[in-house]
Amino acid sequence: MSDLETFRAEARAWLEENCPAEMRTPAKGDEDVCWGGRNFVFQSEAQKLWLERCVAKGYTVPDWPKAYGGAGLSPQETKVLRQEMAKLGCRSPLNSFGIWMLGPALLKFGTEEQKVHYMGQIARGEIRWCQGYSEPGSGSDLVSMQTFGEDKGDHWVVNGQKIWTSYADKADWIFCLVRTDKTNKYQGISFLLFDMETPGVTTKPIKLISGNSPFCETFFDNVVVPKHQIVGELNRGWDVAKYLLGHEREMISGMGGDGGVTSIGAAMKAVLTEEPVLRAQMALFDVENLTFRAHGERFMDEWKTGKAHPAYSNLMKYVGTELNKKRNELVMSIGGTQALEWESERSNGGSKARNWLRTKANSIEGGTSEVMLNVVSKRILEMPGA
Amino acid sequence: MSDLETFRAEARAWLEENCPAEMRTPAKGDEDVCWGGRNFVFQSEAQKLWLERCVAKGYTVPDWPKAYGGAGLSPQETKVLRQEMAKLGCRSPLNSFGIWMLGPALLKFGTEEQKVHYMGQIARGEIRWCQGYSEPGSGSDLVSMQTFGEDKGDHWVVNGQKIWTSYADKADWIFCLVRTDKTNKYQGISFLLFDMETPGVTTKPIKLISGNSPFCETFFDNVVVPKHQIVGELNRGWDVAKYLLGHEREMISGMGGDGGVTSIGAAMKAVLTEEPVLRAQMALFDVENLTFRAHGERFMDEWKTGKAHPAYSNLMKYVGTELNKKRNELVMSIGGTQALEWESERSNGGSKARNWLRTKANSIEGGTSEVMLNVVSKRILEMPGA
Amino acid sequence: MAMTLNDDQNMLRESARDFMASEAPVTHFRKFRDMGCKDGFSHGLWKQFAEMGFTGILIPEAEGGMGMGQIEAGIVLEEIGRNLSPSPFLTTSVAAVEALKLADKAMRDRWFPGILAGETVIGIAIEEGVKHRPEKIACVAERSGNGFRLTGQKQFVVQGTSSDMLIVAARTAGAVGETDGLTLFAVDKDAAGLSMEATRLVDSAMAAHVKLDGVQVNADAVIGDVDGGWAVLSKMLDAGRVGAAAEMVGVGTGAMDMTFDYLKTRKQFDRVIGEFQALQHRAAHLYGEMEGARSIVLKAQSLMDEGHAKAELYVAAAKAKAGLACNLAVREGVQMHGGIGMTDEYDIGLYMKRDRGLNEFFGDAYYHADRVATMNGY
Amino acid sequence: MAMTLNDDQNMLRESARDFMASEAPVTHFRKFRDMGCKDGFSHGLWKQFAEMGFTGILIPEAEGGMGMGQIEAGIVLEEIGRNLSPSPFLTTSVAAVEALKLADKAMRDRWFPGILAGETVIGIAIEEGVKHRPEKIACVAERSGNGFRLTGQKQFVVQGTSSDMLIVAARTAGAVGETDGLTLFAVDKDAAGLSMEATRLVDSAMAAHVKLDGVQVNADAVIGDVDGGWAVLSKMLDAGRVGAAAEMVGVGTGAMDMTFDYLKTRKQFDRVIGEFQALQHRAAHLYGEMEGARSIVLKAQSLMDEGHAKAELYVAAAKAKAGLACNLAVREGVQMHGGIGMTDEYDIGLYMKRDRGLNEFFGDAYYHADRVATMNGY
Repeated sequence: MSDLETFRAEARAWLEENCPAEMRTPAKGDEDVCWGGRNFVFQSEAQKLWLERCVAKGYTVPDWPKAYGGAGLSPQETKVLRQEMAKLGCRSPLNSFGIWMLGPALLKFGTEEQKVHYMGQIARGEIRWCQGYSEPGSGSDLVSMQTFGEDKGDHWVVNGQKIWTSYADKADWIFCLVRTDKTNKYQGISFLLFDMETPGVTTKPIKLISGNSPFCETFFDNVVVPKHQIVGELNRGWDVAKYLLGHEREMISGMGGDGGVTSIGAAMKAVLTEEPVLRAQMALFDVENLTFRAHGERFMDEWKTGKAHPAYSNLMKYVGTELNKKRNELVMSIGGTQALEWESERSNGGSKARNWLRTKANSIEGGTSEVMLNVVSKRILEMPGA
Repeated sequence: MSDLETFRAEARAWLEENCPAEMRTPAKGDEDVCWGGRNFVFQSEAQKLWLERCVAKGYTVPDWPKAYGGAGLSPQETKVLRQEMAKLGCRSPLNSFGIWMLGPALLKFGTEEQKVHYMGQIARGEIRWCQGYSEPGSGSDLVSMQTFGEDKGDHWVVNGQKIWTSYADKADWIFCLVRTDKTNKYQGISFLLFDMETPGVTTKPIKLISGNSPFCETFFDNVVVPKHQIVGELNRGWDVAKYLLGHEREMISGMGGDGGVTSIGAAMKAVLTEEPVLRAQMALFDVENLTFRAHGERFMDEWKTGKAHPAYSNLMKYVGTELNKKRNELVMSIGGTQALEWESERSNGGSKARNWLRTKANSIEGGTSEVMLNVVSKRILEMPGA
Repeated sequence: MAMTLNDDQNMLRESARDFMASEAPVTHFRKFRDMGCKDGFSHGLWKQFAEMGFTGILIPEAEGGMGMGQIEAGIVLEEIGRNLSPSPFLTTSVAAVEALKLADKAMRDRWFPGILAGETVIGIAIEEGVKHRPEKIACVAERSGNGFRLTGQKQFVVQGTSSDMLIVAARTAGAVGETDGLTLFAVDKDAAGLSMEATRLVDSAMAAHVKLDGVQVNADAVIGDVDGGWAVLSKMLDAGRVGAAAEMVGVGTGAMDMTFDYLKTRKQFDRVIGEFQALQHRAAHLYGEMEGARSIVLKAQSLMDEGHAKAELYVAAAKAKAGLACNLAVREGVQMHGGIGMTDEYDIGLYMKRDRGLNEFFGDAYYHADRVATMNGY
Repeated sequence: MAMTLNDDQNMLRESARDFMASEAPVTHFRKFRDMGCKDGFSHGLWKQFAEMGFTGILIPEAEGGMGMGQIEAGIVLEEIGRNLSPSPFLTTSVAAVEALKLADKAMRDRWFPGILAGETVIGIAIEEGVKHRPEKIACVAERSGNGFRLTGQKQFVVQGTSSDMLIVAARTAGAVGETDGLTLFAVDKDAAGLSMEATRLVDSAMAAHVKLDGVQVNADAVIGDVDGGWAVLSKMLDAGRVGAAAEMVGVGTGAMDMTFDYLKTRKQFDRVIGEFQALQHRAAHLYGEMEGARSIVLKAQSLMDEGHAKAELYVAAAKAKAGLACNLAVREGVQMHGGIGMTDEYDIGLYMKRDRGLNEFFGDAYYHADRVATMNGY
């Protein structure tokens, strides 16, 4: 047996012994997701137990080094662990922007002390993070941000406003882009970390067209941030942010579909048989969907071997998010009048309609389709002009 | 009976008496079209007779004033005449860029002498005209043209090159944009008329992807043009050209379809029944085609009553030409392998394929789709920017 | 007919535009939405509609209405669409009135006065599945006593629970899939055996799921002829379709205008975003689509008003085109607004929701494109 | 399998790229077109293909070929597409070879040597109508003597009159529309009763209309099993389809690269037109479409090479997607080139013509999208 197969057997055995039965059922909705953090209320004893056991084993962040709370697994081992978890239907023990975004940035840009401290907290699910990038006046044009940190010797005093801060009202800490030099547009931004309980921080949820409020406006009124709470160099926060945006883009482009190649048409055969023109749209969509899956596979293989253009993830983000919007338009069309329902139990609280509306943000958040096309055109195709 | 109905009866009677039977059958191809001019060879006695009778009656240009060779009909009468000609299947007695383009420009910008002379020649089919606008370096950007007419007192000496001159190799005279002032981009162009037999004028046909050569490159080498052969004021030729381009655009936008609302689908039912996705494309095309017909009708009604925006013809040109390209893509798809044939009698000399390729020029000639969208955006929607 | 509005029609447009903008703008819609109104519209506004003469716009003058046609109804609907004004106008004053115009005098006398007064609301109970397929009606009406006994279910009855009467299509003969054998009935909301469950839709309109559990109606409840309901149904549906298309012209134009205004003010990268050529071209293309939709809708309305044989074809094309164009307008609208377009606070998202409801109403663009193909002979 | 080319495949690409660019670039195509060549390709070039080993790329090593798979054949086809190199490669070395690999040894020994030597050309005689519909084959093969008598007609037999042998699909049993009962035959070009009429296509390829007027063939002319020809046919068609898709990736990429170069040099309004954002966005979108097409084609090829159960689904999707993307590339190419794009002198129009032929070959994008739907269960 190869080392990897040995690992597979061990992982399988560990999961079977340690993952509570209740945690092997599909999550019913957002409320079943474990986000951790100071104020998180576990939905069940099983949810708590599952998190604790994974934390002890390093399995909340299996590919992070052991020193920072991970299990130190190789990429191959991590993939095997995920496969075994999927086979058993294990829920994710912990969801977190700390895991997905801040962690990778700290690993690349953080000091050893920061890694041990913050990544450890993330791995243990102790601190829930949010991200402070966009501002009302700077959406696509991120570097035009105005939130300013005034240098006061051993600390900054931050004033300004962020928008589109995911779950800011539930987060414990924020990683935040703050202007620390007004004279330099790009190299005048720093990447700061601070506690959302710091005096002067307030949040206000934004209600979306889907009826949900996953985002907030976040206000900073003379917020004191000690100088050691910076990641990377002073005024070079844009490097950290760009690195993170790449990660975010990959995450979002992964949404361009159902995570697989299964057609939604088969389940809707009864409707489609009677609607030949709609069926044709679905058929053409399936061609695009199969294409995007193959494209994603090829991109990942090229990315891993260093053959992909650095800006290629922008293309995938564009294609994937536009496809996902199209998919949801079709889901609504095929769902017909039932998909219009907004609150009924029959419609699972309007889940089709709300998901459809939610997908409209895909091509805006993490860089609009327009910005993606600009980047592809300039950086990959090398089209002339500013 | 109203005056118009009286006119209808008279016109009908005249047509029945004067239009030869042979001229009431559909034209089989380009060779059946009467273009007139010095070198035109009539295909038949009937073709010649039909032209002569129409010339005598003023019916080659029924809505032009009698003084300039027309019949002086009102717009309503002209419409009625066209309807009656269509009912009897009468061919057009005379096709000519003189009728469609130069005539209207002369009517608006010409001197009385020019009107009598040139419009009369056009009406009688004596002179065949071509248009010299585009140059190799100035396609969409017409005003960047370089062809220059040097002032020599009572004449200009013209040097330069035109491209896309329709049937220049068959035309007797040209109406031509020539730079007469190098210091003023827009107000330094004049609208000149001259004989293609003038020493120094040479033409070279351009072979198109359709295999046909309706256009030429036209070269001017010290061509002498007397000063009285200018239309409009010196250096204000751009006004004349713009006026003409509007006419051309309307003509071309009229091509966006079959001149009617008949679906091409019915004749192709056998194929479409077996090809559900292709049938769906055809169905969606028919929706667009019916829409464009209604749109054109509304535009004409608003144009006539002065309610249409002056730049609206640019929108119609864009929509109509894009639609016509789509139509021909569908014709090719439905025609399948037979439509691919290029020379065979079975395929009427590859007429489907050649027509399809020809339509690709629709969205380029007379202003590209891109330029049309620029104009709509700037002038109708009043979007900001240069 | 000329494809331009005449003076009377332009006057009507002015007055409808002023009325909706002042009495039922988007803030009015928000108010009723946010209070969770069980009707989804204001009865007070419906009364005001009546005062303006709108509720009886299609009712013959001899019966107290304005005796106008689809063009005029469409003028009102476009302003409704532009302002997202919530009302029973489309179902009651357009679809139901067109059906009732084919009913006998007693029936008309029973319902027209309430409609004219803005007191009556009528629901259209046609749909039985999630997609529009009127020939597939399975709801049964058996002969029983002096009349009929109706058994079956209906869905997507807009404003159903607010209605005083439902127009119910049921099968008195023939098999599912046949157009012969259908009959339309006027069923009182209080009829025994009739039950409704209201459900809120994505655009905050209320729709009812209806159960007909042996509902007894008299013979005089029949609208039109027994077994010959398809003729009435077709007329009613086409009026509803071209009306929905007109409302979508309003929704799409409203969304488009709002978006163009935004393009002219929002700055990014130190430029007003309307300066970016890629957005300019998309804007110009969208404008062309909406203008096309406006044209085909006007054409379909005028052919219906003329009673032209091709009206059905053009109505199908108009519903399809208006649906496609309006859908493009709201999608481009949300995308071009960027992040704020996703917020409930901005109006553009409300247009997207309304578009979805209207697109589905009486057959979506794909359904009608299919009908165009069939009517065109393939 | 990883979705990247391995070192051997990259080497093959290099050599195919160099070979086509130097031996069969667009000027080569023009030369044979302009001379009105009755074959539509150069026999000399076909010999050179053989010297490179290309003609036997799919023939097993044991039988003298390179024993490679669809990925490798596709690498050659992409370069053929990029250079519009005219050759019988797709029909003979890809489609026909895949069919012959399922034939008995005698048949393989009869034809493989000539293919390997670049001396033999094989035509595929499947189509009977203007659209691809292989299950509708009506051409009849009756038992007769020691073999069969073939009667019927075939269309769109590419390089038919230049072929030494035609692979003819005919019905030995079953009714039109059934997949059972078909049989594939190797019919010699000189067979009595076989007549062909050559016709030039829009892309200057030659295709034949074939008449089979009681053509007698022996029992050993059968490729695969009698009545079981669908299996051979499917394999042959899928190889031809994924091959055409690979060639379209080449055609589309060639057209796209040429267009992007043009955008970077052509000036209008005092600016290089590639600076205009509207064109930039369309260029970036096109690039994404072509990259997607490249990916699905590679996926389909590797599934075919693995003998994966889903290969048929992916081949259909790949033919459809490559067709849509390549078609977009040539349409955008001609439009962005403006007037000169319409001239015979510039190459972009040649790409548009070639795209049209390849799109139609063995089923267009709409046909294959329909098959994707069917295979996906609706």
